[in-house]
Amino acid sequence: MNVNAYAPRSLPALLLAMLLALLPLALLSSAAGAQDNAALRPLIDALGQGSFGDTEKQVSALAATGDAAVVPALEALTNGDLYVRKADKAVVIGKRAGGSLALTDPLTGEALESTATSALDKIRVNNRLRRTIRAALGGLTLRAADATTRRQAAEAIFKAQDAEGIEALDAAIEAETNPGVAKLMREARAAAVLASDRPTEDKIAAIGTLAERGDRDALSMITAVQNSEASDLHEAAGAALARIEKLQAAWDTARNVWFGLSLGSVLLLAAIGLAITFGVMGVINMAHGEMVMLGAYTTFMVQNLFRTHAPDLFDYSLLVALPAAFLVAGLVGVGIERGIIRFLHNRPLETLLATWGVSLILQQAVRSIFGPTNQEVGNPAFMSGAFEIGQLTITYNRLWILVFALTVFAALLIAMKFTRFGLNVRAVTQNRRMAASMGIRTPLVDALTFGLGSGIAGIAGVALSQIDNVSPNLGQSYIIDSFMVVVFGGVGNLWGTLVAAMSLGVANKFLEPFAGAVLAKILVLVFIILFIQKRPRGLFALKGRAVEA
Amino acid sequence: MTMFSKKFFAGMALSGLMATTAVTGAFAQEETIKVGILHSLSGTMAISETTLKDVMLMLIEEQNKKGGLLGKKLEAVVVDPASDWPLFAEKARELIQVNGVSAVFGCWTSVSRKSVLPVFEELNSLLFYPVQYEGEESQRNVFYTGAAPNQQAIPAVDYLMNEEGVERWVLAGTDYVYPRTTNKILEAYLKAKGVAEEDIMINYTPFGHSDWQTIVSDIKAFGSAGKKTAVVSTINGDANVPFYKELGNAGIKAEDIPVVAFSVGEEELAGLDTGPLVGHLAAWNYFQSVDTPVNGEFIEAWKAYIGDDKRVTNDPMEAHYIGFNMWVKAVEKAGTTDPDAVIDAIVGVSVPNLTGGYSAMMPNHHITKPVLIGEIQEDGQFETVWETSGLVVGDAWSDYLDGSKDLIADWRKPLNCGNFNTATGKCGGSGS
Amino acid sequence: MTATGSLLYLDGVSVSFDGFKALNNLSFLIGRNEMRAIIGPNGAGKTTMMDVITGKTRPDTGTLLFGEKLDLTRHDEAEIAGFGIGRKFQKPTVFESHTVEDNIALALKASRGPFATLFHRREREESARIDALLELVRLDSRRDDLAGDLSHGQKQWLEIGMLLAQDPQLLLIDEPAAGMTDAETAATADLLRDISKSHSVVVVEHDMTFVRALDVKVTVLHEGSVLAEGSLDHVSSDQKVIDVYLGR
Amino acid sequence: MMVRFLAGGLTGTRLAMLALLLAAAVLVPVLNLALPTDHPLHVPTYAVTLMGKYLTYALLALALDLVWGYCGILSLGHAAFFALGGYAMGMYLMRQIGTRGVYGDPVLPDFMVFLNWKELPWYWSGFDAFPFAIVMALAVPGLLAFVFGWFAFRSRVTGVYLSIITQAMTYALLLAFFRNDMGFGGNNGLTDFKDILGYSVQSDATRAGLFAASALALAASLVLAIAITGSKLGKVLIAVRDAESRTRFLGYRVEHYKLFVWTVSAMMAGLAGALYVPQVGIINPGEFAPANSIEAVIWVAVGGRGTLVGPIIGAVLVNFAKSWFTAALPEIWLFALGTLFVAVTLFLPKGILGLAASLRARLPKRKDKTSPADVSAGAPIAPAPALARNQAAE
Repeated sequence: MNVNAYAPRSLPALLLAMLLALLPLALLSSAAGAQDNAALRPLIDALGQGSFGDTEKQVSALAATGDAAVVPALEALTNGDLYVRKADKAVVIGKRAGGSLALTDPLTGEALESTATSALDKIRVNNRLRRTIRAALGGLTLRAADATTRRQAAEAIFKAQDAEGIEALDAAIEAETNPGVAKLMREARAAAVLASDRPTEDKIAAIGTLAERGDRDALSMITAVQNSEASDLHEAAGAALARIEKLQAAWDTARNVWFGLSLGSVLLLAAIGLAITFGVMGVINMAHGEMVMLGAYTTFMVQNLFRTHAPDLFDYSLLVALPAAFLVAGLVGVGIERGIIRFLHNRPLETLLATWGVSLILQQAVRSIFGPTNQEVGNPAFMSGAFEIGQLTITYNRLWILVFALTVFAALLIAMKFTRFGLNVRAVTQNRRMAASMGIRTPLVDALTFGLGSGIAGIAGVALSQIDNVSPNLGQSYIIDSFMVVVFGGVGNLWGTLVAAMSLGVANKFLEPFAGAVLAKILVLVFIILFIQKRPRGLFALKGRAVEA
Repeated sequence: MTMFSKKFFAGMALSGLMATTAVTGAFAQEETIKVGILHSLSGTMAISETTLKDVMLMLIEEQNKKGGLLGKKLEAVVVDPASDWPLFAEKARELIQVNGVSAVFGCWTSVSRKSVLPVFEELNSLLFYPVQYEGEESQRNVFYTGAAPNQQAIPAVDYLMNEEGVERWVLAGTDYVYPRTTNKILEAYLKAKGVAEEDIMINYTPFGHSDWQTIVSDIKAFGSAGKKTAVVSTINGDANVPFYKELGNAGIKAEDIPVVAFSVGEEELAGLDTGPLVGHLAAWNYFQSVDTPVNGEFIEAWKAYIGDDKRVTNDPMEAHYIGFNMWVKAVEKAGTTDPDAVIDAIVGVSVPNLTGGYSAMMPNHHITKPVLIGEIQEDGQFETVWETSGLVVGDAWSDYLDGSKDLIADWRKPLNCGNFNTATGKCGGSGS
Repeated sequence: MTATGSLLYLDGVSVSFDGFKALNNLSFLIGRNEMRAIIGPNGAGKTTMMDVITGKTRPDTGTLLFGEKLDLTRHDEAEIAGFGIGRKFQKPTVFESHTVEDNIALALKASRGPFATLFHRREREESARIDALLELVRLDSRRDDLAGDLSHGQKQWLEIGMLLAQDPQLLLIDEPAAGMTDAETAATADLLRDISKSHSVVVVEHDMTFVRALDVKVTVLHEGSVLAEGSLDHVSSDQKVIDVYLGR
Repeated sequence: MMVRFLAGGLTGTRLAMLALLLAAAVLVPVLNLALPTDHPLHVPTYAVTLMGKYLTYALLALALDLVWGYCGILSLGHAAFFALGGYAMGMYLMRQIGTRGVYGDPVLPDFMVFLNWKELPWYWSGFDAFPFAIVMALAVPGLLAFVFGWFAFRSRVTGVYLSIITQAMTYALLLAFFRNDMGFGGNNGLTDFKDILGYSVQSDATRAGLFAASALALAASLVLAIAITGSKLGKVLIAVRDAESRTRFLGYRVEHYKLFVWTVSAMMAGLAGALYVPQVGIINPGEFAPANSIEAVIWVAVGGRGTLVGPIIGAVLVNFAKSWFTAALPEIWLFALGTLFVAVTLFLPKGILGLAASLRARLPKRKDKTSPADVSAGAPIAPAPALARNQAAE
């Protein structure tokens, strides 16, 4: 890729090279028994002095000892938990506990007296330092007992792509028992071989190993070979590139499908409540977005209660937030129906006007109560982070939202199809007078149906609070998309809403890489307009005489 | 109501109704100096601007405690332009013509400023604009107390390049004029520094963009090309939360691909769990975490005023703090609130900023400021990791853009020009 | 069966909605100046048949000719109306916020283009024709009232008046007697018999007294096809008809 | 010709509105320009501009009433036509800036200089001529409406489906105009105008002139709307609104009628936009926001749908309320506005004019019969059954 590809490109890489060179020695010394803490202590204490550059040198020096005893100190440093005690300039690890810090000794791990924050100076880190530490930890932990640590170490070395590390890796591979980690180490070794001056056949083998890996890192490493002057490698590199690119194309498609489904699930969640209030009841419910917003704010309130009263149970806050949001939004919905909508039967267009007014009032109410700024809604642990399937990174929050959206959909479908209430709703919406004369209490059914739609919008708000702003404007950003989805799917058809949300999501995500985010959205809108020409009653239109009667 | 009834004429209900507004304004009999506050309290921008309205009310209240200005009390006139750009112009006109304010503190977005500019020019009043912006402007009636690109963007890039060894750049922004211009300047700057075309990726997204999956994945791909990569984000307000959430969840750590943002401050972070974002950066002229006595007082006063211990302070608030004090000082210097006199008096006025130094109003109506780079911390604050050694003078016209590198602004006599062309020696831009 | 001599000719017409066959190989013909009554139980396909003839619904298969030559399946409602087929709905449909007079005026045979109507000026003969029609449907006393204020029966009559105003060759009339008093029903039957002297008329009706009063050939529809055809006495003695319809 | 058309539709309310508009067109500029500022009858320039703006909104509302009130087409995208007209005028005004822009480029607007554009895009040519710009302000919205309507009405997209695709249209345009690559100034739009027809847009005389032009344009459009709705075509439109398929079975090509009134209405909205821009001094993509179209619908509903005069009153009143609330109750004005909308829906189902009509109906009748013309003018027609049907869930 560039001419420097063979030289260590940055300071961290250089340091890593140094460390790896020292590794055998370090292993030797640790085998001989832990170095005396007294020897390490000055090195640790020196971390507290000087600029970022000085700290960086100290980290290198610590790493150079190769003693695993320094690992806790380095980890604390990278997490911002390392402090200097003002009184004696000693470096300690501090964990926040109430107003003060619980201190431990960085080398021995024994607990020290806890101290007020004012008596301590935090040792500052920046990204560059964090990288140095990570590389250092990688070198120190390649033979660690814990497989996960070794895996991380191998990843760090892979990214560093350094020729000097080959011997250390060879030794580590020899000793490695976990096949997954061993594979990673071999890949790290292959990456290093490419950057070394080893013979051509070794490099061709390395290219093979990397092609096997087939991800973007491998792609960029092999591209660098392809662009280099080593013409004897070009053939192998070319073949490997072709292979990886083919693989990448397949993964790109998979990625777009996943992104699309994920976007679709958000659209589905946003729209599904509207599919009831608008689709089934025919209320042009402009306050729908505000119901979503109420759900999100309920989540915020519930989380606040958890934070103050039961911080340990924070991960369960969403479980409490779901019914709470359903109730809050649902009750507000029932209130709106009883207070306003019920006077507007047979005047559906005027519900637009009234609900628009309601939406203004709700927005301002939330703004007046909670303030106009974003509120923090936390992700519980199970919704944080990501995992990988092959080269597809799937974030947990998106996955859970997809699962959640489908669950809500299924539950709603069952409720409408197989329960007494669902039957009543369908009866009332199809023929109000007939239903009333058969003893169905239509006002109650109306109120409950609107409440159900609103409540579902509320629980959608719980989910959306995990990925978007929780602000008074939250609802406004979903209302148009929601109407598009319901109308595109065919008003009054729940399956239509599902298919519409998913297909619009996927279409958007397939267009985005080519057209960009803005144009993709415009194209999807134009598509909806054209599609409605073809099917003037949406995707899943009812056919037959009854429709236009 | 006598005046009112005199003004009311039958058949002209329209004008009659209008006159009520005019009259209510004229009724405040007490001799005060009026200060207009033109920040959106509803609509999309309320999220950022409401705080600025509150900080202005606090500053005015404090000034009144100190005895007001020129022996008179200050009176705040608050209106809500509702994030509606033409309404900004209407409300500005109302503040000046109907309420008779002496100066207006307001606007956030570039478009709102552009919308009111002609009004301030026509009615010859004063606007203090407190937000970082794209530059390429210097108007006689406007004082730019936020950062110009050279007070924010360029130092940030320098930092990443020199301190973090970044070689590959993603310039991601919302598609409007501030990101466009900033990215243009940065692109020219980076190229001048020898960065190759293929090492710069520019991406624009619509306002309020909430689905960042594709872009985050693209950034990840761009960053895996083997060179140290950073994202320079000019993503606007609302879109930031979902962007950072996606970034955090996708496992992009600051050590791998740092993101430096110019529109993300303490307020924006307040809506986020910053745990996964530690180490990402922002460039501003002020952080709440700056440890100076004057900042401590300011934060304390703010929390007391707003009655909420969790509220944060941010850069545009400091800009209003500076701007308001400059105006007060200039009025005292001129002995009148007359706009022309204040415009003449304010250049060269220097007031303490909150970071421990002094900021001065320059002849181009921009101010001097220090530039700070901060890393996001676990607690939603920034920790300064780098700062300029001295103050940086706000540059109205960028040195890195073709159209404006020859332009300077100087509102002192005899130049008295916002776009003086040093190449042609004429006032009036780069044209003939 | 050939189309020769017929005004309306249906052959093998089928329509289905989501698998339900509303019309199933329906064939019959109407001669010029013939009046025909069509009866059949609910769901027999009566209204769908009208929809097909007037272009609202396209048949899946089958031939549909008007005046021996014109293929109606290729045209839409407005064109078909222009050829001379008028339709009265089951539920009386008039322009409720227009006056009775305007209702007739809008239906009058005239150029139907937007620009023609924009610059339209009422001629004397039009006024005369409106007067005549209002008299015919006995609404001349209410000409300035809103159509929405008329009684159910009056709306039926107004709609028939609008049909006549179009001067069609064929009138399709869906349940004209519904909601009428006995006297009104009888008067309606008289009116229709009168009309049929110069027009072809297809009447769909449930009310057997009314059908008997019309005294014309009857076609019985069942499940989308013709079950029986002939005089009322003839069909009402048909065992099939008794089974599906009359007997119940 | 006109007189004949108007004869039926010129009711008292309408005559009063026309008279008021004509009087305002003359009086307001006079009271603004000729009287000294301290004169009790002096109308401040601030009020002139504000009223001028309201009148352009009123024109938009009138345009919307023509399609919604008389033809049952609920457009949730009418602001798009308004904005397009505004952009056409904005482009003219941009071209008039000449070398007075900050970069002093004689041809290119500032935003193009700053995006390094080297020459004017082709679609900007011609806009330096005022007549061309005015024609475009009518033709572009008209053409868009024609094309959009041609497809939508032919495909018989009705009711809420039509409403939502009009919303999709304006939303797509919003996103498109946000893009800086479009060459319309992106989010900032077009601003910093200097001259119109050689007169400074900031001078009092120009502002008064623009006010008069808005009042006259509104009056002329009202006359046109009265003529259209009073003609036989207008009756067909109401027929379409109330019973679309009945109209079709009478042989009317419903789609042609809809297309006609839809296009006329879009052009009216375009004209409103063109008058709006020089008075507010900026046009930007925010005008395409779906919320703006919804607000316009609300003006019509507040004033009284299907009455022509009602929407004018509604637009002025709601916007006056907004102007007043945002200054008097800046923190909580949305409560007031929201409550107003809810209250109007619940208590004034036929809008302000409907209220007036029902009050009048309670008074002893002057004549034996209300003339039909009075009916169409004073009392808005009962909620259109055809629409209700289309809207309801099927």
